[in-house]
Amino acid sequence: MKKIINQVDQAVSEMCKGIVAANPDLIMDERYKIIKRKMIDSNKVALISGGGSGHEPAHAGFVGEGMLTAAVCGDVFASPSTMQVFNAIKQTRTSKGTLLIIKNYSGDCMNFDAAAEMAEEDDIRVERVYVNDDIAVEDSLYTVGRRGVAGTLFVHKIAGAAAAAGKDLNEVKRIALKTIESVKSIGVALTSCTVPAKGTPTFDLGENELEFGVGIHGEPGIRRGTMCSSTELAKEMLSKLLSETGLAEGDTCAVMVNGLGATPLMELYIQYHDVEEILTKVKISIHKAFVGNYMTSLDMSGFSITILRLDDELKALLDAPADTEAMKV
Amino acid sequence: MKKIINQVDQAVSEMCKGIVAANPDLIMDERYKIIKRKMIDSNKVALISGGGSGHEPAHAGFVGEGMLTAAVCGDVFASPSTMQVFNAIKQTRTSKGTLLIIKNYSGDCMNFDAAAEMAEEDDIRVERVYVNDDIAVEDSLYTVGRRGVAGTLFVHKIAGAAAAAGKDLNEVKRIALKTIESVKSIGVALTSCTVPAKGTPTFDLGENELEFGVGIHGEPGIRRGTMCSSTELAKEMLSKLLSETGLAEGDTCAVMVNGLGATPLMELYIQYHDVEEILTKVKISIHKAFVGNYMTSLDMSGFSITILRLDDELKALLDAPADTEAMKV
Amino acid sequence: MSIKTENVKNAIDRLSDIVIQNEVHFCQLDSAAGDGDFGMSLAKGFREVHRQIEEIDSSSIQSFLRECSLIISEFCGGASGPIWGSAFAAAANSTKGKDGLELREIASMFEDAVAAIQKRGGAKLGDKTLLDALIPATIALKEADQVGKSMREAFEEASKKAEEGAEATKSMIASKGRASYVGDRSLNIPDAGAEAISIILKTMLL
Amino acid sequence: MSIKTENVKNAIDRLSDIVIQNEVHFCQLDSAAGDGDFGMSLAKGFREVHRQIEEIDSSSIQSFLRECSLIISEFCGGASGPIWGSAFAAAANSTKGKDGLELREIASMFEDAVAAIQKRGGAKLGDKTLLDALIPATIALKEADQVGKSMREAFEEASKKAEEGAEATKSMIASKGRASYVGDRSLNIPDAGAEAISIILKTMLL
Ligand SMILES: Nc1ncnc2c1ncn2[C@@H]1O[C@H](COP(=O)(O)OP(=O)(O)O)[C@@H](O)[C@H]1O
Ligand SMILES: Nc1ncnc2c1ncn2[C@@H]1O[C@H](COP(=O)(O)OP(=O)(O)O)[C@@H](O)[C@H]1O
Ligand SMILES: [Mg+2]
Ligand SMILES: [Mg+2]
Ligand SMILES: [Mg+2]
Ligand SMILES: [Mg+2]
Repeated sequence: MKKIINQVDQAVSEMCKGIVAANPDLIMDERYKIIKRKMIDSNKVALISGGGSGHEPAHAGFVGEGMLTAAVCGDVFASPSTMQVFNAIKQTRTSKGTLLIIKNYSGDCMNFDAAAEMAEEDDIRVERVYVNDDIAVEDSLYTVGRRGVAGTLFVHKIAGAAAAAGKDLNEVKRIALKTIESVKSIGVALTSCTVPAKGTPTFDLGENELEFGVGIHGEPGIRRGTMCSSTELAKEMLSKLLSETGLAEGDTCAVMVNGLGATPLMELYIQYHDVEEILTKVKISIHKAFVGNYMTSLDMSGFSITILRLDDELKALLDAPADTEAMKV
Repeated sequence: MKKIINQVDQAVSEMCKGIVAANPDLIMDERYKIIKRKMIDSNKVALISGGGSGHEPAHAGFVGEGMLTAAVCGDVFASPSTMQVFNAIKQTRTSKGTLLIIKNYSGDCMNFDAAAEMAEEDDIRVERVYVNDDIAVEDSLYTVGRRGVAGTLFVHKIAGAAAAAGKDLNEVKRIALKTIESVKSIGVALTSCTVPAKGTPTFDLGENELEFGVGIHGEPGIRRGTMCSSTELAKEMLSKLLSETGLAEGDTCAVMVNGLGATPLMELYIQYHDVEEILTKVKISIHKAFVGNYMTSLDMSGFSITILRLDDELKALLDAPADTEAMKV
Repeated sequence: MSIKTENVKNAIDRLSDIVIQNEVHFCQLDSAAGDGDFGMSLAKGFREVHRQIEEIDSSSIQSFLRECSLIISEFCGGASGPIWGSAFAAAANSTKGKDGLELREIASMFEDAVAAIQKRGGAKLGDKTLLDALIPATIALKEADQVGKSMREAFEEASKKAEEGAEATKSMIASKGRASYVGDRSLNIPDAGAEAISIILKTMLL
Repeated sequence: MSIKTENVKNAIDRLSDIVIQNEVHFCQLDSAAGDGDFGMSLAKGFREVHRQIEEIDSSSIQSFLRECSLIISEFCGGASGPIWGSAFAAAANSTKGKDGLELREIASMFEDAVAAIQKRGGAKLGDKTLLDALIPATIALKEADQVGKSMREAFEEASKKAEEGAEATKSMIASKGRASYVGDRSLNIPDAGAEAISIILKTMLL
């Protein structure tokens, strides 16, 4: 393992300090690893997200004007604790209540749920939404449901715009839920990531292999395939995404081609070029595109495609201004 | 080699198409691989930069409001041709003339110079500046001088703000030169990059080695070292940078911690945390920090640190608004 | 035989030791189908319990367990924080107003902990979680009390049932937690949490 | 013996072939101390010359060479575009108004090309560039003319000098181009551009 770090067990905390040092609009609660806005508008719904670290810029990079109020940072790939989340809720309390945006993993759900219950005992109004955009994992009665991946950023952006517009908690929650229903993602890995505490890759991929449907924590995907061209990947991934989002000729969407951490921007733009050509061919119009590293998996090489079906309401909120370290609109 | 591409010889052109497809404010001249602003203000100095591809987001990602007017894209790590640059100058001609921002490599210098001479024959006023911020290579009478690396972004930003403010060509050039004099960089690689046309890494580094003073094209650095902590790297690199910039207690600077392509943001923020601690200790104040991928070297893992010494003039121009794909201020 | 606060405190300290000593082993158990952090997540919390054990308010069993639950909720990572934290919180509640616990009360303390875990995580028997060891163990405690067995005999029985329960998770497909994402691939691999329950109970008896 | 447009055209076509055939070899030469793209950069331009050769305006030697220089400037990558492009542009200028070239005129055409390369890139003899082969070759042509040698003899002499010049670059440290960044490490390795000049001249004579 070759990483630019100091002690492994200090990596997350030093990273958090680096983020706030680089961004004068943010402050950090060191004990609970909460990164939050310096100025919190007490008349707007507070939006809190977070999860395991290793997905940078998610989520701390999206704290700021028009997006999150705070992000709670767990250890690498591990949910933040109930106490961390509970304190984030308390520290960012506003008169309009708090919405928790949770990626659907059992650890995250349990910790955010427990924190919400504690906050309610303290008379803080808390609502929760669970993002489950990853279509790689089949939804079924027997599982905890689909994982939350890069589509979470669209929920941050759109719910963030709704909160910034002064909407009340129920309304912000309704809009967040609508975004969640409209967003689907799928990812592919060319290499594994290496968790610092472990020091060796989580899985092995041959020089000619890829893992299709991979998660953002190095979870195995749905199948191991052989390397193929960017165009072939775009085709396979989009065909799944289009059928899941139900997008058809004449519809409008937003697209995110998201790098998983070690993928050069050159390759992401080549992939986006393929995505754009295919969508143009089937006459689905792209209202806005995001190409870059948004929800990464440490040093994993690969990418995910996220498609967000848009109506006029979501479109307007997606276009509303945002000013954060990793997304400025 | 595992890359998300189609044919190797189409990679640059598909990437360029992807960039303009993702950004509605840009258009592309496909023949000459020029990426330029859709709306060019004919009363402002035109700023053109460019160079080999493989450094994304540089340079096309910095075309837009408050920064470049156009970027000319060469093949991977190869200067664009004279004709490409000449046509970029012609296509973005304004009443105030054109400034070429050139990274100091012989190929780039010769092509941009030749293009400038051709443009002057066509009565277009063209001035040139050469960025040479990389302190790894010793400056001497016997070499072509130091290389241009990530510091180039500060020249784009600051000269771009001067041009946007309506200053004339001489003034924009003066400001660009002042920025070049004030900016120094140094990089370190943890892995080599792999040039698509070659398909294998340019150099080999052992599991415990790093290359100190590496260039952005996989050129060897000044010494091969053993892996060490983020803090140790920050110390060594900053001591060189501070003596070269002549920064001392009470001075102000801007800092860029730039990923070389495959380095996770987590590690860049950890490094920035170290940089910030050291500068704070020696009482040099950081006016603005940039942490992310700005001037990459394909899929190389590693980073560079850039320090820009600031006076009031540069500070104001650095803070002026910019709205490009890869830098928004 | 009645268990006093001091006994509870000793038991929890012993439990903490076992968790800390098994950190690497528990991680390995979680690697096969989960994400390999279970040992670390659990140890992080119990290391803190161990460190603070002398400062924890032990004026009553309830307050002692309640403070343990807060430490676990703060320091345990991942799913383990809320699972073990809510179990300890429920256990604390269960001992309200008692300054000693008979086997009957210990059995219902376990029942309350199981109910809290189920409420928190929504898992049931057969979902391939630690409940597949903890529920049989709890039932064993209760039955042992009903037939008048000793505390020691009751826990021997519980340990045996936990071991069988953990073993049985091998033939289950995980439907909760990270292991649920790998589908069939979790077959033939025991659940890390269930194995941990079994190991903890067995080691406590030594 | 006077060289006509048709001969120039044939020579350039042959030159293009040689460059294309040596693409990989020239890249390898550039790998040792440079960035390994020299063969590709050069071949990209000359492949285009070869492709367009029948469409190029060959009404005069000047116009033919001028159009070649434009193609080279557009399609050759890296440093090679401006170096070879300016050489061809100067060569074109040198033949202005001439419909045939004697050895004397060919020698001064080479001199003009050398001057243009020096003006463009600022390199001089000993800087470990293609000039270290091209300048001795040019001097050889001039001297051959002065002593009344034949065209063939003159180019044989030039080829020999180019080979010696290329060989001599091994003991130089590069101070221009990418190879200059590696400092001492360029020692014992010949310059790719100089080697290319030597190979081209030698092969043309076959
Ligand atoms: N919903 C749940 N209910 C009960 N136990 C669970 C649940 N989800 C996971 N577990 C238990 O937690 C263990 C994993 O814990 P840990 O590795 O800390 O969590 P994570 O899945 O967040 O990495 C599993 O082996 C299982 O026994
Ligand atoms: N300033 C210069 N003057 C003359 N020739 C040069 C100069 N710089 C480089 N060269 C020649 O060009 C060759 C390299 O060409 P090429 O690989 O295309 O350029 P780059 O350095 O841009 O990769 C060198 O081997 C050398 O002979
Ligand atoms: Mg985990
Ligand atoms: Mg080159
Ligand atoms: Mg786990
Ligand atoms: Mg070269």
